[in-house]
Amino acid sequence: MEIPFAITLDVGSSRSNHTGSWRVERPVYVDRLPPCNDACPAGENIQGWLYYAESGNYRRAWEKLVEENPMPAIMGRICFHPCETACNRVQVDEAVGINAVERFLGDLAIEKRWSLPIPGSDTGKRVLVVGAGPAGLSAAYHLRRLGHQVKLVDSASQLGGMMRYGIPAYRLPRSVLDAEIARIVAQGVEVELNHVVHDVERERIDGKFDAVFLAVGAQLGKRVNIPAGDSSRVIDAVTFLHQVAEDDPPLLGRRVVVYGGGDTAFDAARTARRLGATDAVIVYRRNREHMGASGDELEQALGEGVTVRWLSTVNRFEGEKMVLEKMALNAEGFPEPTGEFEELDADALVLALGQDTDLSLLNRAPGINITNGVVSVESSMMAAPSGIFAGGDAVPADRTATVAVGHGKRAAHGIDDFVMGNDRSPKVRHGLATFDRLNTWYYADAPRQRRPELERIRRQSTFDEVIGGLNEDNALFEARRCLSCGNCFECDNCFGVCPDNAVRKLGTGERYEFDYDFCKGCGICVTECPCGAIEMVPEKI
Amino acid sequence: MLRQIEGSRAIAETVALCRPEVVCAYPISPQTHIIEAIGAMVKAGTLAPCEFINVESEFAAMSVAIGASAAGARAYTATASQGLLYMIEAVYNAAGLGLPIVMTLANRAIGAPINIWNDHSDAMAVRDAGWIQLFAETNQEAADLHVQAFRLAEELSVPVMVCMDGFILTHAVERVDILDQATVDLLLPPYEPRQVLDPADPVSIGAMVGPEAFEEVRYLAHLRQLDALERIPVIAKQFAEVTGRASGGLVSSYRTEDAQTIIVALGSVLGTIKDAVDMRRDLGERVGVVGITSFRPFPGDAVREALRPATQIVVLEKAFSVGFGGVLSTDVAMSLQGEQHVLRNVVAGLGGRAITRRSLEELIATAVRGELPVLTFLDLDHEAVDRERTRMAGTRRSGPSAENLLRDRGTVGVSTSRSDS
Amino acid sequence: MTAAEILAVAAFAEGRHAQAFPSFGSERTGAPVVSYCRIDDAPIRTREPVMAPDALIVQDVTLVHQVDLFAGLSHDGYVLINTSRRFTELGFEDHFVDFDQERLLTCPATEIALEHVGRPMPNAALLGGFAAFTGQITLDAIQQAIRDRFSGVVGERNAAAAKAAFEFVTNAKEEFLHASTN
Amino acid sequence: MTNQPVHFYQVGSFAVGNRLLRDDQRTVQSNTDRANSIDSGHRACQGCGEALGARYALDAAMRSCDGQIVAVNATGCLEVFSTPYPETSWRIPWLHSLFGNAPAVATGVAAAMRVKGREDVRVVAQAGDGGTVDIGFGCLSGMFERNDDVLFICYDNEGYMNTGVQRSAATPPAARTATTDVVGPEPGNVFGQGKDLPRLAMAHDIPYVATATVADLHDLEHKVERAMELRGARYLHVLVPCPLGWGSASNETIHLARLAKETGLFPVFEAEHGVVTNATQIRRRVPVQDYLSLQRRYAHLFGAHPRPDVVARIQSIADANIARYGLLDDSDQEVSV
Repeated sequence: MEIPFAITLDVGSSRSNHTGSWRVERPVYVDRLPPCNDACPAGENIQGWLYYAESGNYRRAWEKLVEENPMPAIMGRICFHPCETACNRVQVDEAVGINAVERFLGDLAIEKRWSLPIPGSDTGKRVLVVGAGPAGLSAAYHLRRLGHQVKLVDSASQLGGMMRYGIPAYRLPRSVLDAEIARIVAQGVEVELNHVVHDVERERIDGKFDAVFLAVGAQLGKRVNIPAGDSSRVIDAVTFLHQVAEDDPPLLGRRVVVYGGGDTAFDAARTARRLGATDAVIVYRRNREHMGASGDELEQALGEGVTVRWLSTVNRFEGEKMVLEKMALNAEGFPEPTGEFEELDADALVLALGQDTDLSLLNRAPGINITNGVVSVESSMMAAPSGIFAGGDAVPADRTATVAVGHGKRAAHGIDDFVMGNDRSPKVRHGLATFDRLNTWYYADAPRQRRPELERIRRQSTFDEVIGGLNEDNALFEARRCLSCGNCFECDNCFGVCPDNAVRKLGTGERYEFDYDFCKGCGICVTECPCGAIEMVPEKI
Repeated sequence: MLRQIEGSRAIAETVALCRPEVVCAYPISPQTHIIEAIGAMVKAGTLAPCEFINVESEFAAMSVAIGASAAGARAYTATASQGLLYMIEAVYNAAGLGLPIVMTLANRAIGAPINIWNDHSDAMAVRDAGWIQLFAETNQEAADLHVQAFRLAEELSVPVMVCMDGFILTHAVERVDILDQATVDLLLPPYEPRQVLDPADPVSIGAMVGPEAFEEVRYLAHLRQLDALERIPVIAKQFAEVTGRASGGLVSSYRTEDAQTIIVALGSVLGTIKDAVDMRRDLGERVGVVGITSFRPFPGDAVREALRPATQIVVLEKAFSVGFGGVLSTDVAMSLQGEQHVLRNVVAGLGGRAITRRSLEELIATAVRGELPVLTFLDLDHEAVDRERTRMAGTRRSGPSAENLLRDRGTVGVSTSRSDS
Repeated sequence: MTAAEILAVAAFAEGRHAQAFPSFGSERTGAPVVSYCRIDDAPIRTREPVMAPDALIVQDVTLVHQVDLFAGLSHDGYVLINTSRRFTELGFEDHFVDFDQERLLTCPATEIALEHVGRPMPNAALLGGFAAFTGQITLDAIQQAIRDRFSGVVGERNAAAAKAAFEFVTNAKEEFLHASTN
Repeated sequence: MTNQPVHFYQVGSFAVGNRLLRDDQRTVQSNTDRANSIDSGHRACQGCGEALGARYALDAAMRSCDGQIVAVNATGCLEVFSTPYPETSWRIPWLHSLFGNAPAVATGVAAAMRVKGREDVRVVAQAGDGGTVDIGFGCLSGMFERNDDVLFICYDNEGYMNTGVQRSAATPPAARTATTDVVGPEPGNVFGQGKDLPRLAMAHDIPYVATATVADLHDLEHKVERAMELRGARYLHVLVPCPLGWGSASNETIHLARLAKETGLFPVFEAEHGVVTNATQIRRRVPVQDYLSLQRRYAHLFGAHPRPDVVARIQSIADANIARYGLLDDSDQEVSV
């Protein structure tokens, strides 16, 4: 229609008025490091794989997961999940059940027989990995991905190290362990079992290895000098659990005392119960607040009839009589003797007071530095310039399987740089996605999904797995509880809340971009972004 | 068809023949009979399709008309006096937006003092609103002007106000030839809006226009009114050809050839003036009458032409600008620039004061004798005015003049109210 | 206003020009109302109120002393008053001394209306009487105008009232002539 | 969130959309094909709540009637910033007449559409609070009373912002404007004045009355869609924070609207034929000072000479709303102050 002058206007003509010039600050999209990723010793991109799990694309999620950690079904069971401790959702309701979803993905992968990514093309380099525990397996996997030939040796008759010989089956079923190890071996890892390495340097040279990764773990149970009669049965927890793992359990009798307060102590006590002990008593010199084991572990143990004597030490063990001394915590929280004693009937004493590493195989290796019984390493896990790397319990760090897996990965990359002569510039880490950057209003209230537990009677008698897994529904639910801290998950808020229509939506997976021709810089998008993935920066004027 | 019919009824039936699609109104004397009749026709279904909307105020009435017209419907309403003033903001807006609304104005005085009777103060109050204002001399002309008004409004996209004297015409039962539908359809094609609110072709109507363009917008409105000066005679001519009746146009002249004194006026008073002129002519006085049908746009050239024969012009009007004098006379004076006429101004018939033939004849006689002052208030009760002025000079609190004057007259104050019908 | 309007319509029906209009005001039921009717053979242009009526119809005799009813009435003008009393019984003979006495008449229009219409609406009867009284308009025209204004039974009854009043006034005129010739 | 049963936990029903949601679970605003009834380039202030509210409401209306809409606009900020010659931001047929007559103009448009047999074209009238509760109220009441087929939307920013922040009948107690005492013992608007227009609208027994804010898009769009399902006079009252007039940060606009609802100061509800049919529950209740203290118009209640007594009076207004509309389960009626 031919419209009258000035009083009537053609629609949309205001687009010629570029209000972007009003701006003094401009919004920009950013990516921040989620606290879960930050806390994961294995360096998993947890939020990354949850992102795919949220959409039910479990295959993609699993693939994302195993880029960093080839053993999700195992980690989903035995990891102490520091990711969940760090999770921002704790401040909304409860942490996201990352560990449970990881296990769900791991189990699903085993069930569906998903295979790991094809190894990289052969570099012609050979690497010796000593020790087939979590560190060694992790290293072997990553080395294969990098295209290096790997020989994995272990003194035991089966692969898995402490995962097999230290962790009871009711926490980590052997079928799961075997499946995930087999999958790694299937990557083309040369394996030699029952092989004890006495001299690393010799084997490196003889075997023409370009590098060696030591992941020998801490196999020696610590002993303390407790007066005990000859007839008294005293055994260290490592040995005890190892024998159980090899289906050759020692006879401990009906009344078993376990001395120690770490996870191993609880593993030993709970295993003793399963072996028929009517009384499984943990004696610990400090109190509940100071024990090394996790709260879950304690609850489960108590649930299975294990009892605990807090603030007690074993004074002596004679025949069937064990004498305990009561302790008291001083101002610093350290236990001190009280001189009060009590007797306890016992058939056996299991010592769970920590483990030491046997590093005799390094005696001839040049340039190795051993302090406090562990090998010093650089950030690349290199222990000696000749190409010896070390990780897991053999180096200074928390002695957990997850830390070991992380070591394996880092060492693999260190070895890769070493043998290929790369000079890798350290990766830039994004700033942390802290809770104060979130707008939690937008997250719906969603209670954490609980994993089922095996009923008590069966837990006291069998080695059936205690903790069940999530089913597909609640795994999806749990995955979707993720707040996606610091990284856009395409909730469309910025696209919707802009008063100036100055946000372009680029389609699923493509995120958004700002139209700075019209953005006036009001900052609403920043305030209303649930996950803190936008920030304002001053305009250069 | 020739009928003996009340003026309001004649307007209602003629408006109905113009097929209005939206009619809205708020009652005010003396307009009520018009909208009552249209409302009845819509209810009875004899006027269809048409939406008749009872609104809550004149302001709303004009606003509804604005919306309807902008949406492409032929819109009509009617009002008077205070009602026109109450809607004045919307009256200006309708013109500014160029919406071809037709409104009947049953001319009535404006209070205070409240007064329901006829004069032209209301029409003059919106003189500058941008509406075309046509004045009817008779009910026949009032009826005919409505048909021409719709045609004119829609051709130019300008609203048109048809002014007819309240009560004197609206309530008078007289002879009116009501056109038939076929004739009206011939004279008035369907409404083709110049701009319309249409989802298929969206526009923004009613933008805010700043100093950079406002004057141009106003000037364009002025040019459209000047176009109307061309179109009004053409439309009247077409009307005459089709109906065989002369109605509308810019100005009308009566016995002005050879006239030395010409009386200029608007509306129904022209009839009484013509009678008076005839009487004076019989006495040999050379007087004539010029009626102005189109007050806005003001036909300056046509007026000058019509008045050329005379030496003395007497502008008689039913309104005045307090503190100055005539309104119409000012316009006439402007259009007579360069001419040598003696110009006289007479204010008459305010608030329904009867304008009698006798008073007019005396007025003419005085004028012919050359004794008419520049400004005259016809039949003014000078004694009453003098008494009130003395009273005011005497006491500070002399009370309201209107009541005082009535008391002096001994007249019983008639109870009136704006909304009565 | 109704009476003036019907009279104008009747005149129009007889091919004459007519103009009826009220004394513009805020008419409330019962309030004193004056309305006018002009009848002419030529078009009527004037818009002034009727200052000097040729005929005056008074619907409510009680108003006689309130308003100056007879102002401008010429001495040969007709006066028709709605009352059952005789003109001479109304107490203003003095005012009409120099008037043409045969043009002064009363008619019980309200009673006739009650009888024929059933309601005290004297308009139709007064118009019927006016037709007989002045001869300015025919009874037929009046009755037709009445039927135009009031449809159906009401129209018929009012027409009958007009006829009755027409007859009443005709007789009254004859009586007057009779009396004056004797 | 009773309106949009989205079983989605990451952001649930509170975000504009989400890559994982079905289209019918997303808001209109999350779709790239939304109408953008009011387009970029308008001259509203940074963070203008009214610009946002207008696009939210009209886009939703556009979707629910396949774009067959005519909009009428009263004078005010929205009109001035959207259509300064030679540019308009509107993409829909739009008419501005006067400040006080939008409801009547809309009535006229609706009548025209009806007489032309174009009932498919729906009429929306919009105004700020001044054009609604004050100068436009006569026409609005008439439109309600006639039950004309018009959806009237009031964008309430609680004052005459277009003319420089003067008081309107929608300005809340103690809020400072240019025409309420800005200094002295009792600065700000007085208590006990003002109009509760949603309730006045309900008193007309019109088919639909609802309130909403720019903070809850799902709720607002649901109400527009509900209104569009019905015929006759419908009234939607949308709270739109004004950074200029409220003295708030431009990025706080939506946050403030949310707080207004979560404090109970702005009850969010629906009513049909004069009866409340649904009230949106408060999700995370906050004391009124959390809302007031973010706005300079209330600065006099907190600064050097704080007025806890006045804050308490405002809190009691929130409490009264909560009681009247049942905005909380009785369990947690207490504010955590």
